[in-house]
Amino acid sequence: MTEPSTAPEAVKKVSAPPPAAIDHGHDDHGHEAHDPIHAANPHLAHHFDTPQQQFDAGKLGIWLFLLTEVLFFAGLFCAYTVYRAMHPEVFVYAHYFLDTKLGALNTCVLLISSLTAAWAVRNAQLAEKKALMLNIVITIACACTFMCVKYVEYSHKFHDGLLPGKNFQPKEQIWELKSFRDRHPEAAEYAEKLSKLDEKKAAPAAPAAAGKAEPPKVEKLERPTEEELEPLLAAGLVGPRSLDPSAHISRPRMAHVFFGIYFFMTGLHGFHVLIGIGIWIWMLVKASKNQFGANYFGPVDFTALYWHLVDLIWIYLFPLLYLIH
Amino acid sequence: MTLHLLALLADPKLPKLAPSDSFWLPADASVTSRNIDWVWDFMVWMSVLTALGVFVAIFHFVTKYRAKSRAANEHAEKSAEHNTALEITWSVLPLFVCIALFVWGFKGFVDLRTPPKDAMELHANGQKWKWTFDYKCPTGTLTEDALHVPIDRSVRMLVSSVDVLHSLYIPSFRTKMDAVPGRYTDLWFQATKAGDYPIFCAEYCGTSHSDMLSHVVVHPAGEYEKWLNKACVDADSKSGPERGKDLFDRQGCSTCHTVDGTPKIGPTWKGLFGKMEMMTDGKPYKVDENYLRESMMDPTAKVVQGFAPAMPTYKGKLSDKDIDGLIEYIKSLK
Amino acid sequence: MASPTTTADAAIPQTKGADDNYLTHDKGFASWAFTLDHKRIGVMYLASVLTAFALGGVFALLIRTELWSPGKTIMEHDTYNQCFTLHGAIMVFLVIIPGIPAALGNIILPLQLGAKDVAFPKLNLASYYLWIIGCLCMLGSLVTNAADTGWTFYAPYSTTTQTNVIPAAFGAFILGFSSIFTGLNFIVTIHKLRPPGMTFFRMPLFVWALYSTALIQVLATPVIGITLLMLIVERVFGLGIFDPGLGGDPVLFQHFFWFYSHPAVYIMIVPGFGVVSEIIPVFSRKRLFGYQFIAISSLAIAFLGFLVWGHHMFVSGQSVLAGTIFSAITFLIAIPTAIKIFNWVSTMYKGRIHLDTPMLYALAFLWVFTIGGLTGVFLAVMGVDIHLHDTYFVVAHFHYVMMGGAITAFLGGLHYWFPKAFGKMYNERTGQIGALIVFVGLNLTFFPQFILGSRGMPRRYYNYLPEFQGLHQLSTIGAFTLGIGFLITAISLGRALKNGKKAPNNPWGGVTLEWTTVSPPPYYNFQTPPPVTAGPYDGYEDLVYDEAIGGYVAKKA
Amino acid sequence: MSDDKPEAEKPAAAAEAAHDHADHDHTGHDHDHADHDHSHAGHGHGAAAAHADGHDHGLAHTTPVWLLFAILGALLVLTVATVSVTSIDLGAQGNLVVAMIIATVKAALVCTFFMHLLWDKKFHAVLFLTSVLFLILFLAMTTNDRGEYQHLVDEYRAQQLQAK
Repeated sequence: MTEPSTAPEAVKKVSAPPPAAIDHGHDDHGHEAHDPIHAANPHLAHHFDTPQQQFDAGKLGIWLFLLTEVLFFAGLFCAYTVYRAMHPEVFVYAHYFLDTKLGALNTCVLLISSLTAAWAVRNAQLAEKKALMLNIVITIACACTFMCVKYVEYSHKFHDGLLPGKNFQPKEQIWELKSFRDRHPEAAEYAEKLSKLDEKKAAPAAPAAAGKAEPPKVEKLERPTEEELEPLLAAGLVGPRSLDPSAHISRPRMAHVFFGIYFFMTGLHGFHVLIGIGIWIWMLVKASKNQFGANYFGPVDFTALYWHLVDLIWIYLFPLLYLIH
Repeated sequence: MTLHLLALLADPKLPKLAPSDSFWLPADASVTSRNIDWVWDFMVWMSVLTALGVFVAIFHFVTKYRAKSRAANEHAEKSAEHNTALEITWSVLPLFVCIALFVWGFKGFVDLRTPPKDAMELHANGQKWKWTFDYKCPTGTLTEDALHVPIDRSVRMLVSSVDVLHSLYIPSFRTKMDAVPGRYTDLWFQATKAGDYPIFCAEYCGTSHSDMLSHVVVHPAGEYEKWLNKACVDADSKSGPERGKDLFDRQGCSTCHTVDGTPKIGPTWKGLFGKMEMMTDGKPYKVDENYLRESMMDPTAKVVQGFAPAMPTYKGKLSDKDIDGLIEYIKSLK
Repeated sequence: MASPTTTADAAIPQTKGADDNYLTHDKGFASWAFTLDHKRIGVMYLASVLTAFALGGVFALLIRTELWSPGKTIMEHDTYNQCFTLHGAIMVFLVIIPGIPAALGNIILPLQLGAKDVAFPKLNLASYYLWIIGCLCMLGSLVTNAADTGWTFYAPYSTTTQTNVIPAAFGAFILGFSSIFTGLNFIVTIHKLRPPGMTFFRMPLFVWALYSTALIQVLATPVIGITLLMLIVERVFGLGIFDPGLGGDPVLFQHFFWFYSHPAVYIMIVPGFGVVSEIIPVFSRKRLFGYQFIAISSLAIAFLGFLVWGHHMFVSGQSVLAGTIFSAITFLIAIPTAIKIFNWVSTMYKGRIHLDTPMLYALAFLWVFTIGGLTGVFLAVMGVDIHLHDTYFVVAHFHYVMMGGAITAFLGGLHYWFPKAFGKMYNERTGQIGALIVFVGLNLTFFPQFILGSRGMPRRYYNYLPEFQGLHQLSTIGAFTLGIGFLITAISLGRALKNGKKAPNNPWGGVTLEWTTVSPPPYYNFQTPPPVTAGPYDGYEDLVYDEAIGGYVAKKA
Repeated sequence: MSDDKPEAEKPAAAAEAAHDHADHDHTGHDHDHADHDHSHAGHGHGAAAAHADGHDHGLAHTTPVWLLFAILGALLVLTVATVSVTSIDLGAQGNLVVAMIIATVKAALVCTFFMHLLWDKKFHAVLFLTSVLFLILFLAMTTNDRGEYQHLVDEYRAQQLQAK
């Protein structure tokens, strides 16, 4: 209320849940008489009595917010768990399309940014302006790197037709992937063979092709027995619920669900990273104005907590999505 | 629409609630209600007593302790803030009642969910907005839009749906089960009284949810088999357009299509054959045997413009003879 | 409890001028639109929620009118389906959930805590605007091709219907965040902004109730957020998680939905408990019986509320095992709820009862909630629920609880705090008449529905068997009675706003902190936090009624 | 009780006491404080005193830089570990379990040190664990139920395939 110059703070946040919006409810309307504590602490909002009270309130607030974030992701984790439990073969199938190296790279990038975020909090507490700004810049740089890697991954997936849900139309079949061929050469060969059968079967099934009223003769593909499917079973590509002679047998029936979950989880996470970048930039501006010190570093602390949560979620997403065995 | 409703009101098949002995519950016609009805009665009386107790206390306190006026500045009489005995009583008593109710409810539930081993099996299928029931005939499957069951015989219904959620609800049997697309659910009952009882759809399923009615006919001893034989023979004896007309009613085609020229959820069948129709993909297509066959097997392949792709597939539900019959029937509707 | 000491006149704040209060402190549109003052935000919420309530009410009347006769009365199938969907969605997401917490709570909570504001005023304003955005999304669905899924958005109907489900679902998603932020704000406010001396067990029960509610809001609402988002994505991209046509599982959607929506019924009713717990002692001039129990049981109910979601799914294809667990825990909730009712009734014993409008609403609440609660037990008994599920019995039950419980409590609270919030007295007579008509209308509307339901009338029916007509007509008459009751109440309060008598600081003789400041409160509520030395319902004897000002003042020593 | 009351001219002390109350109420168990009057005041002030001369810098604990780097090191090592363990076959669920254990250790490190939970109010840790608890509750009940009725889905599919 005593610093009309700090423009960003005066902005009324309407959307998004950035932690900094929680940090301190400054009241720009305040006209009441000043007491010494408020006079000495320009960042102390009128309805708090001490910086400690304000900081504690903000901290509790951000922790509550993190709690909502965990539960926000709960739905996706739940969908993941259910489908992984019921259709493990889908996950085995899909993970061949994911690049573990890029995933691991992103994990490291996020971990490093977590370090700099935590360090930035220390800098803010100790009023080390230069170090603080440097750490924030590194954090933002890491976040951008993360997003760039994500962009590369996504564009590959789009290119390969690995789209979520009903748009899932992979250009490459599993047996064409080197990662799969190397590990399960026999299964790859067998899957390829089956898929040829698939095509044969699919061709006459198109009703437009048949000219007469009598039913188009569909050559019924015998369901392969379990022994015949041995190589696919061994490779984990066939699960108890994946058999469907009418569909492409070389690809588990529910493969599209995985990519739905994959894009949803990583997309939502990426969205959080983007929000995080925005808040970090805001923190950078505040830091450049030398606003932080022992009595006022809440915003940096809360942003860092949010950032760590984003990291935490990735810590789980990485093995769940990229490291399927 | 008005016409349709009038037709519905005049429909002799509109189920009637059988007269009931109970004020609250519909007529009871099944052994499965044995664990339900008396618990219901118990709860009604328990609730009436509890509610009366609370209401009398409120009324009594309000009249007895009513303040004269604010200006009189009366103070509340001294009274205990706690009364351990009282509090324990009113905590423990409901606890016991609740435990009892849970146990009884659980018994009823398990009873309703556990069909006897020797139960005969019937399939019920929900689709917007019609129930169909499958019976096994020597010649194949007979699909009817009413449920026929023998008296005093356990029947297990395997319920499913081809489009959205429905719920098979037979009030007189005190049972209900959602029809979930993509899976089975099941329920069972054993009818105890011959008669005709309504079936409702209890899970909201769209436009004509409230018209998704059917009825269950409980046949007296020995009658069920006779009915089934006759129905099988009747259905199978028909062929050509006659068979198609029959299926039009039984298979639920009539919920979306008309034969009088008015469009409903889907195009009318009148004059359909041989017409050029504009499809949603922007291409015209002539309605011929192939198109009709495809529409029954893979309904979303070509959808006529102006209609939603709402039709379920009839793959596996119609025999070749059935399909031919339907096509003949459509051809006959000039 | 500590020895009763007067708190009523402990800290009448000094104000700049005699007339300076939060309503007059600043003027102009911007001073409201950008206000960070909790009371103004509360007032804006109040106005918005009441408007939404009127809209939802119109839909209710349309539905009831349509049901006057079987078949078409005034509208077509599809219109009817859209009407009940919007009625449900508006009433749940726009009215009842934000009703008591965001509207009344925002105005009263900081006052009851002797605080200057909520912990995060900006977030508070943000959550109000989120409400507005959510509301606009819902209206967007309404004016285009309104969703016809029912407020529950069950898949796969919601993923396949041709109506505009996405704006409605997105609206509910946004409203979820509004609710989360309100809850978060309240928890921090209650933890960090209590005045010296106010321990948790000296907090008024309204605060306790809001605290429990806020915990649910924070813990459960994110799940509905992600569920609705998944639904939207499912519709757009055909994800295949819920839609069986794509390999998904519709029962999974119900798990997701009820994980939030069952706790959400406690978001709706627990604040009502809080309001009633405030009104009954004040109008009985007597300390609340079993204060600690009521306080703790709010928390207990909030927690247990998370463990029972599956009781909405006894016939949906859920496994017997899950059904059994959920049913057992459901009964556990019944007990603290029953005890609360006994405690409220006992509070009146040997009290000195004043039957002003708020108390009439509180008594109506006791009546209606007793019926609503008891019929809830019917639905918890699994075997019986199979018969009753998705019938009018369920409709009647939750209207008794939501409409009869939450809305009655809301109106009671509104009348109770109206003098404090707006500094005006309403006409007691019209207030009482409104309360009575609402009470009669409520029972007339919803009691016949119990009978309809138990006789087998399924819910969400546009058409029905002619046998059911009599009870439906009774219900429709009740609905219009209810409408008249609300109209009278609205006129009564509207007139009071315009030319009501000036309200005294403490018209009812309350001893919680909001009554220690002036009516309407000054901009910053309290100059210094008023110290608290006694329980929240101690000290009625230390107040005397002063006829000259029409309110209570501290007894002269 | 009266000595607990702060003087009006010392708002800071008042607030300190007030919020210490708040925290105390909560981190302790509420029902322990049925007779809260006296024990409270004592605790409140005690905590306030500890706060002032503790190891905190300003409003909260400051984490030493070496510790931050040590944690990062541990996290990176664990990342390498979790990637390399994937190539070893540990049975159907073995790999998943190991991966989840490693992820949880990593998460715990981040929470404890990077997120300051070690030095922070215990209530925040309780809150966070609560969210995880509810997540698990949600997952467990839903997945369990899904598994229970899976056979009905399989039965239906088998029948559908037969019909084709």
